[in-house]
Amino acid sequence: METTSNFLNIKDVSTAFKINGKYYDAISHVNLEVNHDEILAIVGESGCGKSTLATTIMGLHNPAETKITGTVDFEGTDLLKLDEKGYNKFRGSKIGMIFQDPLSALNPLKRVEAQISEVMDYHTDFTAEQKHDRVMELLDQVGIDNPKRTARQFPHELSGGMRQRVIIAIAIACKPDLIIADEPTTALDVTIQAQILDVLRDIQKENHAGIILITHDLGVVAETADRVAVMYAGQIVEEGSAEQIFNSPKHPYTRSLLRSMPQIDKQDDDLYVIQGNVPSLQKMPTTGDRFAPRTPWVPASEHEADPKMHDLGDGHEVRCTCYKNFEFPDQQGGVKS
Amino acid sequence: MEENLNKHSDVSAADLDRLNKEAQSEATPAAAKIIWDEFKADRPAMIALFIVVGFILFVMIGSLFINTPKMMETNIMNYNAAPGTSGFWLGADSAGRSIAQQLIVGARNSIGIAIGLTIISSVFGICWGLISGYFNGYIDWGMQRVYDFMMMLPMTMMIIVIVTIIKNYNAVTLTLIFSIFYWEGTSRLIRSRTLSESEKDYVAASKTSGTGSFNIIFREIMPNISSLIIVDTTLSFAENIGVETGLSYLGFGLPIQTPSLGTLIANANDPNNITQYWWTWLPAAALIIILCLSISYIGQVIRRSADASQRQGVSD
Amino acid sequence: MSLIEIKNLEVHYPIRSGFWNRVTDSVKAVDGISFNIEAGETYGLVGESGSGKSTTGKSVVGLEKVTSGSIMYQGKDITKKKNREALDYNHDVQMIFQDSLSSLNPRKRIEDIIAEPLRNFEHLSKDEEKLRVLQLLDIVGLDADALYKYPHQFSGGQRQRIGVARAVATNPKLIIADEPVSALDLSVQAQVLNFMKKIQREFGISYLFISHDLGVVRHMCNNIAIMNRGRLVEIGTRDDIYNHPIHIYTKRLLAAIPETNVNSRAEHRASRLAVEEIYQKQQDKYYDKDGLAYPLVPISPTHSVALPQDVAQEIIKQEGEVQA
Amino acid sequence: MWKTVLRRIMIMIPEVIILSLLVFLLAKAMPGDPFTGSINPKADPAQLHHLMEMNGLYDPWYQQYWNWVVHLFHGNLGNSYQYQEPVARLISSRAVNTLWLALFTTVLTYCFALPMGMYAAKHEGKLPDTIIRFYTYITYSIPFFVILVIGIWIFGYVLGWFPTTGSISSTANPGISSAGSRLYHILLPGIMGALFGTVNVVQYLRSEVIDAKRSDYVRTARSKGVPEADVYKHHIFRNSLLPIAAFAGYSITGLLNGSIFTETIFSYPGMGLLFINSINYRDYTVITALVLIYGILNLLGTLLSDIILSIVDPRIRIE
Repeated sequence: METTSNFLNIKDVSTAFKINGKYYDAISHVNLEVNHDEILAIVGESGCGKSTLATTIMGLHNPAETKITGTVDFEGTDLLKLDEKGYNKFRGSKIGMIFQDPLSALNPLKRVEAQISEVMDYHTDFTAEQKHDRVMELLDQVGIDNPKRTARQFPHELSGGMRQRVIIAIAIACKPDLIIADEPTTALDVTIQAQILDVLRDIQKENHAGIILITHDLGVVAETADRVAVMYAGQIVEEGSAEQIFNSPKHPYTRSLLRSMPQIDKQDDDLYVIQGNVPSLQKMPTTGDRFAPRTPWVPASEHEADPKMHDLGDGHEVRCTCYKNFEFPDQQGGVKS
Repeated sequence: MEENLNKHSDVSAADLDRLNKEAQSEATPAAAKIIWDEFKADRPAMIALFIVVGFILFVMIGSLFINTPKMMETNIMNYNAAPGTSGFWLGADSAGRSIAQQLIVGARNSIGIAIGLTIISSVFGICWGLISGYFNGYIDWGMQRVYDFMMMLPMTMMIIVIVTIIKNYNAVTLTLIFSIFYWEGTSRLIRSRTLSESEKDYVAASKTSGTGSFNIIFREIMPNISSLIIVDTTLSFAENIGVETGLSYLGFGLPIQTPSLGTLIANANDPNNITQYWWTWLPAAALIIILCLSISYIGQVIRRSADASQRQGVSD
Repeated sequence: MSLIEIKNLEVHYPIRSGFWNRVTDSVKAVDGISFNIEAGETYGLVGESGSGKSTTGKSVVGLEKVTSGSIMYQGKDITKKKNREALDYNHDVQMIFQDSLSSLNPRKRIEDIIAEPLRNFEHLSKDEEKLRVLQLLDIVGLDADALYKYPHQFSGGQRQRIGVARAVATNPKLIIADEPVSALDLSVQAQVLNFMKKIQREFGISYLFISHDLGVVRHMCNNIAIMNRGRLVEIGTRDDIYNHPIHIYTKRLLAAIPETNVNSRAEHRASRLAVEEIYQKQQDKYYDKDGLAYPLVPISPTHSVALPQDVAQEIIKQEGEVQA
Repeated sequence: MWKTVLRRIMIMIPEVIILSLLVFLLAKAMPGDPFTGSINPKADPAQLHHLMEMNGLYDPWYQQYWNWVVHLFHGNLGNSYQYQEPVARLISSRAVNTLWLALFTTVLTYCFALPMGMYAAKHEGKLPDTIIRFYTYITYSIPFFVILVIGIWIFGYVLGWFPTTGSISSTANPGISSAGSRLYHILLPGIMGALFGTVNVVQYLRSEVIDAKRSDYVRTARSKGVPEADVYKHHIFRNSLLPIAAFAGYSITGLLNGSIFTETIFSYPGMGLLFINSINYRDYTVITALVLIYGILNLLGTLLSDIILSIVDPRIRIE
């Protein structure tokens, strides 16, 4: 990983949505780096802001209803300062995006070939013939058996897995440096999910691209990601390599999440339940540790007033000091490690 | 079985009252209150509501004091009397009959028929749509064929032909004749919503809870499309005023001796009336416009508040 | 005698075409499956989308018109509506749905939602009924103030618990749980699963647990059936299925579950690709000429697999050799 | 696709049969008999009786119906006693006028509606959208015939910009000036009809475009780097306009219904006015023929819409 250079630097990015005339932060002060040749997974539960981060990088928010601050430095350009026209030079060519629902993400009235070659219409000066060849090449690359036939079909004629492959083909058509995959396998069966993740990994190797993989599925993260950022309530609470996050998780939220998964060796025990609920956007606390209300047995003195990320070495970072003495309560309500 | 439940729950009969009170203090307002709040917040909507309700009351009560046969007597002396002359503050028509009085009685007749038509056709259309949408299969197939056939019939022509055939008809039979042809729009709307509601799991849950089809249709599904029903009924009320007045205008609505807003506007068919004696028809036209705009506006406000309460639902 | 016995169940959806709207073909959503659910157990039904697992669940609870076959409960075939009514079948067999928002009527208060089965099957006084609803809310960990609220005022996990409360209201013997947690976040999923287990312990309820998530199924179920294109490919105990899978489809499903063990991801991937290769190559061995699974044959008292007897034995032998 | 169309046509057949039966029975129920007024009123009752018998009017009703249908298939719709000419010829001369008016109205409707609907949706919530929505609210609420009466009063009588009766000026010479005169006569009713008819198209198109704007495939297009103008052109408008094409067929019903009012108010000699006149003169061979024709036209309209829809939408086209 030392040889790679990072090309995407997200610094202090906050995105606020307008609700009844007031702005509320959906993500606040996010710092992230993405390198060539790596898969960075952003993991968190629904409402934690992980998808908002993706759409912020892509500039897909309606400017009338959102307020974005910070910088997104992509290969020397601050994307957030670009106008619509400038942004379009990056979208589709240098940054590709893969969406969650493969059916609705494709135009139902256009053939597959037209939808893939549309990217090239705006970012290359290929002739019609070159575009056609590239479409065939792409469909083959994403593992479609009969590219000729598929290219002529409409989205509704394809299965869910096939559609997602087409979306990936669109995203990688111009060999982007960065691919943002927003829950790419959530709508798919496990066997298809495995295949799609394989395709993603192969593409990343082939194109030396960096991938931001957004998901709620810890299994997918563990199998695919090089580095992991855990998000809770709009903030990154822990960041590190996959090994660091899964083998020695530090933040109480990361540890709670891993603990609430069904375990093979404890199948007759109750599962661990995180108390309380994720605060809604309007009720988000502005100071203090946002996860603190859900670990009420931890004394307030353990938390920071304004939790910062702490470097634990080797790129492993964790928010707030409360991780140091964190222990889970046992069945009787006492505390054990 | 009860002991079984009691054993596993900390709630006992003693707690019932206290918990019930706690729950009541947390209760949420009903949909009717949300709609009323919307009206209170919207001044034009209040004005529209006031116009419609006030006007209906006015013509209903006012017409009681008017002797219709006497009013409809021809009096050549007052031929097209101008407004303000001979005690006709809205003038008189070519037969010397008071326009103001005809307006009141005519409006009552037109509104009465529109209300009757709205009630009959909406109730029929709603039931048809609910039943057709809920029972897919042969029942729906058969009902759809009937619907298709009704849609093919040229409505206005059919009504005119039937009115011509039936020798003696009055406001009630006329309303029934109209009703035969004006339930389709409602039924189509209700059916498509019922179809999508029937797909939802709460209907399946009701089935497995042992609730019968009749109750599922009218007590589970219908409340969920109630805002659609209210909006559609309001808007079809405005439309139905146009149905009766339109046919009366052509001369195939209410009998000649029964004034209607439509027959008054028909005075405009005479090239002399339309320009010189504008008071014979223009007030009736203006009345219809104001009435329809107001009712339609009320419908829009209800739709907006229904949307708002639904939006509230998903924002959680 | 088992609590419920499903025998040769078939659910076909007719495809109508032509002018007369005649049945010209049919989709075989469920194509002849048999299994039994014992009292007090959680029976897992696993399959991918379109495998017919939900249709099976709906047939068992009486929501689906069954084409042929039988579902025996208390000695009666409840695929017939008459028998369901005579038994008050849904008093004993209830359902939990996947989408908690859509399964609760948005226009009804929680009290009326939970009381619906009570009103239809048990005729209680107003106070008795209210007390029962409060107790049920208590059992699924909700406060009394939920009584007069509407479904949209709750979070997904809370709504799913309300669904559980409604399902257990009549103290049923069997609950069909159709993907009860697949729409929920991890931490909320744990909560709902815990409540389901707790209720089972206390009331002795059986579950037919339908899911595509093999991790959750392993946590919840004693016996498991794997479904593929309307047919069962393998049934057995949790140990049979997870530790000694025979059918290639089962193996493929198991191999595809992502593992949280980061250290062995390379090996896991390699073994998955190996299974995938066998799956692609040996289609004709594991499936009949129409691409469908064979009938189940028992290979141990608890374990059956959808293969011809000789093929099954051969595979077991091969596995033994590899392990030795 | 042809299978679908064929199937639709097959379903139409029983509908047409029931319609013809219904029309026939209505005609039978109408007061008077077909010879009242067509022959000398002082004619001998015995002679009338003989005439009725000759024409099979004492046959059982199904026999009469069968004869009527056979005549229909030979294009024989009977004679109009009021105009003393074959109904088929009478109607076809009037149908031309109705057709021109309907065509003109339809073209104008789409000319008004498409830009309005797309513009309102694109600038959703802004001032032009509010104005367009206010306009649709007005035209939606007020009954059509009231708008027509007000229109003819202001533009026909008070301002005198347009003719108030007829389809062509009596002084117009054949050729260019006759065509001009025809256009001049349909201008006001056409514009009024179009202003009224746009409502449905505008509302439908507006909500389609707004839905499309928020759809996932449009987000995909944006993430491809497609410029906003092209996103609208290639994705949003294209996808929203296709279902609109199917509206053309359905709008036939509305146009035909409206033609009765338009033609009466503007004294425009088309099928609608002919119908009202025939009703007033109890000219029932004409009436039955017109009801039948309008019914079949309605049916063809729905068929047309279905066909258009199945052509433009691949989800229906490929079964």
